[in-house]
Amino acid sequence: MSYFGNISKAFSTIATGMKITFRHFKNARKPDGIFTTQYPHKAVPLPKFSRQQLHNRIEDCIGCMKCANACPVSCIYIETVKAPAGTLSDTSNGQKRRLYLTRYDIDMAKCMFCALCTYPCPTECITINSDFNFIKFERKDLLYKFSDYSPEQVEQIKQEAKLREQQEAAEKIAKAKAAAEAKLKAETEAKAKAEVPQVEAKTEEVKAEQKPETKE
Amino acid sequence: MDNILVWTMISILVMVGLVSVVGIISIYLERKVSAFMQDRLGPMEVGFGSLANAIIGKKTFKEGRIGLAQSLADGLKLLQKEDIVPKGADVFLFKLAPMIVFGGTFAAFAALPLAEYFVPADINIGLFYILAISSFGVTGILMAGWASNNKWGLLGALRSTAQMVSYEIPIGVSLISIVMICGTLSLKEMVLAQSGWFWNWHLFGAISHNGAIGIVLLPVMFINFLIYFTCSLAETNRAPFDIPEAESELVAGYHTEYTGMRFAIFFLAEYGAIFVGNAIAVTLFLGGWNSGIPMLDEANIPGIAPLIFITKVFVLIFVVMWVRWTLPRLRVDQLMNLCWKYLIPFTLFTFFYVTIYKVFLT
Amino acid sequence: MTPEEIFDKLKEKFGEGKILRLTLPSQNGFDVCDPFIDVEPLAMTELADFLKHDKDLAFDQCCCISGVDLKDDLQVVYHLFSMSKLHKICIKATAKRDNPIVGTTAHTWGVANWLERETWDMFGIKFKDHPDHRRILLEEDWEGFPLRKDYKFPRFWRGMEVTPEEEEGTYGTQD
Amino acid sequence: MEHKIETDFMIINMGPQHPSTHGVLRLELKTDGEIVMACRPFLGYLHRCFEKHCESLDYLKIIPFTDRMDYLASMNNNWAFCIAIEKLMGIKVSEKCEYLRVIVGELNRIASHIIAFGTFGLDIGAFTPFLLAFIQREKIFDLLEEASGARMLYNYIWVGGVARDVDGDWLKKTKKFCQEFKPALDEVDELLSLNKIFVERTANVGVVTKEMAISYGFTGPNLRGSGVNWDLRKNEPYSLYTKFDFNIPVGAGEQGQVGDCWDRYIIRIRECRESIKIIEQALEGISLEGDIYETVPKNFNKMPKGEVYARSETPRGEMGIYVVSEGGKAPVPYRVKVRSPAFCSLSILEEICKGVMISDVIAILGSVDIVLGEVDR
Repeated sequence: MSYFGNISKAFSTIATGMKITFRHFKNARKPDGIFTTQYPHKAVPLPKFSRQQLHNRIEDCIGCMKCANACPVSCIYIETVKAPAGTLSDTSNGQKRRLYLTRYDIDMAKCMFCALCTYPCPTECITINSDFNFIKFERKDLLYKFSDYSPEQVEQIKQEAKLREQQEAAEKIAKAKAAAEAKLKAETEAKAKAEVPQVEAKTEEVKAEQKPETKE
Repeated sequence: MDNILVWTMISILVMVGLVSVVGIISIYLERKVSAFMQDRLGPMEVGFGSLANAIIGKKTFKEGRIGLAQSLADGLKLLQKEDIVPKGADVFLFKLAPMIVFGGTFAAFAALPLAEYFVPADINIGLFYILAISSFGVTGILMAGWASNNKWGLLGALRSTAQMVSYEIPIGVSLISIVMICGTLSLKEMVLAQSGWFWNWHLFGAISHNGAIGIVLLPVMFINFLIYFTCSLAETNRAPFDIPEAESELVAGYHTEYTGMRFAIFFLAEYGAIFVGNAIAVTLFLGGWNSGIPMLDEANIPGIAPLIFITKVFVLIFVVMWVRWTLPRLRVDQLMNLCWKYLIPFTLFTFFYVTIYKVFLT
Repeated sequence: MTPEEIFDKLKEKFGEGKILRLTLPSQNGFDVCDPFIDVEPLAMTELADFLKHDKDLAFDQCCCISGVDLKDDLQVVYHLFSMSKLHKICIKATAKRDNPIVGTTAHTWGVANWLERETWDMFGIKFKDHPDHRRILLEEDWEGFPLRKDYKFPRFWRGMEVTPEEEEGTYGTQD
Repeated sequence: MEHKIETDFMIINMGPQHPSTHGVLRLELKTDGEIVMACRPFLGYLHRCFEKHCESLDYLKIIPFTDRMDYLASMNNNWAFCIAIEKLMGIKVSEKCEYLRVIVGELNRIASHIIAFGTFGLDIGAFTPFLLAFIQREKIFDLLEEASGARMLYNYIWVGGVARDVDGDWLKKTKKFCQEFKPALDEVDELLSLNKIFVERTANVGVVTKEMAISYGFTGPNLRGSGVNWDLRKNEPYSLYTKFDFNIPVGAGEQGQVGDCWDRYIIRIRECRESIKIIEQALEGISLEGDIYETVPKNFNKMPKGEVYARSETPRGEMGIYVVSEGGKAPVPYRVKVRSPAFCSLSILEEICKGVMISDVIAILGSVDIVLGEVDR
């Protein structure tokens, strides 16, 4: 009798299902009967290590470019200018800072929240925190600028650095003039070096890499 | 005479409001019921206060609201939406279709007996009128699907037509049994026949007509009621028979291309149709405005009769929603299968049973 | 069956002209690799048929078909597995870069149909007698084959900018 | 001249924007009324050329990109890729890391199966089981977020280790979840699996025979649904799967023929139970001592020359990663090819969607459980 069997099966399974949904309907009045929360009023706390937003403590950053190199989507932009020794304070874990960070931008619109940049940081200054409320109405606002220099200051720093370089070069030239002719070759090299500040940044980076790693 | 005229006028006005109010309340209920069944909260933020504030441009968000004005706010939002007519659409039919669907539902409301003196159009063929006018809506649905020049819409409309035409048959046959017992097509008289204790309701047989022997009709009346209820689900395109607008198959079926207020009208009409379908079930099987306890009815508390009627209807509407949020959807051929192989034979069986009862036992 | 046995069996059936050589790990300059057999590309159709239907071989599952750009040649790599005999082999068919044609295996394994279409889409390797030789992931009118090493990304396609220009002066442009 | 009166077929584009194509897939249906005469899938709407990306990224940087292939089972994707690279480099991962990988991998498998059977129910029209199951998925995501920091795209399993250590508290929470999950799954099972309407809709629909399944590259739950007892965790064990005691559910045609939609559906529900078993055993076995970064390579400058095809069992089936390394000083792979299980499973659609109804196409598509992120890559 599959005809009546079908009917009875339909009735019994429908009844089972309706019993379950009614149980949920009834339990909705109970305190743990409802799973969702009314969000702006009640929020579920995020775990401590939730990856939401990148942050850089600029006062600890040494501008080593490791984070920028680790980023799969290249969303960290760094520009540095060499600083004279002693002008910048040390980082909180005792590393020397030798570079003015004229630019440290993170494009959160590009960021893929993988947190790969936070692992190689030698001073643990770039972190990913659980602040998820960074909604912006315009895309350009998602470019977070961490550098604490204003554009005028950046300009000033760059000019000062240029002056300093010229000065150093001039000093060197003066020294070189006083020195023997054999040093003439080295002198031209220094000049070439002084003309391209980026190259110096690279050498600085190499130095930073040679230091013993504090993490991992 | 004057008294009746005044009551009729009032009841017509009430009915006009009732259609939209019923729609709005049902939509809110649907959202809350579905939310609770799925362990969710449902609409919470928009209370009447915050809606009023939003209209005058103030933002207020407070905890502890239960979102009573949500469907009203949705309606206001839909009113402001752009009215889009697709490029290849038959503009006249496209615009006419929601009106016809809504008109069909609204016209059916006219004959609903909310109370003894609360029948907007007390016609002696009330049941026949409602059955006829509520199937008028299918024309509108077919129009909507065809005119919107959308293949999903057309498929939905054709499915809808096939479904409605088929399910008219078991509905008609199952209701004929009641008509045979009562000997009338007037809804008001049918309700009056069920007054008194709740066992007088037709769901429990024909006790009010033939005394205790009417109890032999109890099983067939139960079957009739179940069949009618199932068919009314199908007539109003509700799950598990919502194949004309099955959103996982046909996107949205016949109202795929409708936006803004036209869509809202389809929506209201759908909930209006559910109300009508269940109101007939209440009228015919569950005693209409009778509370089932004679003392309560005789107390003559003003306004209690319509309240009882509407409460009963909303209990049935809750069941409709309960079914929807529990069951999956049938396939087209299975839907037809169910109608022609299961429902129609059973209604025919009950019809013959009632005939034999009518001939030999009364 | 071990790769050597498979190789011998194939060689016996098809001859040296079609079955070229067997490479095992730490051979031919490979430090790590699955044992693979180089074959003549156009022999692939009959070879696949034999590999699947031979009782001892019974390679019923075609795991993966990948294209590889070897700079001078284009290569199609078939990873085959036998669910009944529990052995596997890798077959490589190397075709000339200027006119890469490989015999299809779509009639043997159902899945090869799409995998070969993907290889055509990405590498421009033609499959002889393929039943449905169209692009699969890219549009029909896409120019070039993206996974070839010499592929240049187009700036525009159908008037849309598909490779947006990088912001000027940013770090990202250095790569 | 004789004229034959012919009714015309209707060509319907199902997708790319359609509620039931699980992403942006377009099916060109040639229909005769409700009957589908032919079905042609069009892919590529989500194509991001993952394989091309890989050719310019370090091995470690590729892992976040693997997350985005099968975004419902990112852990298993990470894992699959790491297995390939570890095989290439000859790294043996510490036992603690393997345990962690098994736990998060199986948790993610459950989360993915919940989507699979939940949305399958949704396609058939049952909304409530989907959301009731989703509650459990949220709980899994809370656990995985605590372990890895992200809810869906974890970047957790690294080459040679895992990204972050867990504490005893997390293990306790996971254990508690395992206990709570079982009755919740039973409830969904009871609500949906045997429902008459659901059975009518799915049994005897989209039947894939054993031979067809193997030929069309079905793997994972789809293959097992067709009655083939094959699971890479059991038949070609990787990681620690030899240590655990678990069963492999195989479709038996309980409601209809072997290999129909219902079989493929029920396999996933049963697999969730087996996964819970594995997690519970792993929680017993894990010890919290040991360094998770021990075997993580510092750099990829000395890769061996070679190629490797490694396969592992993701929730959708066998994910094969074919990596060719040039060797020497190149820190980027020469070629990475992903054998995506959903891509291969989808190729059968053309074959089995002949002469079924439109509603059945939805059911078949839902039961095959595709993720377009993985199909298109």
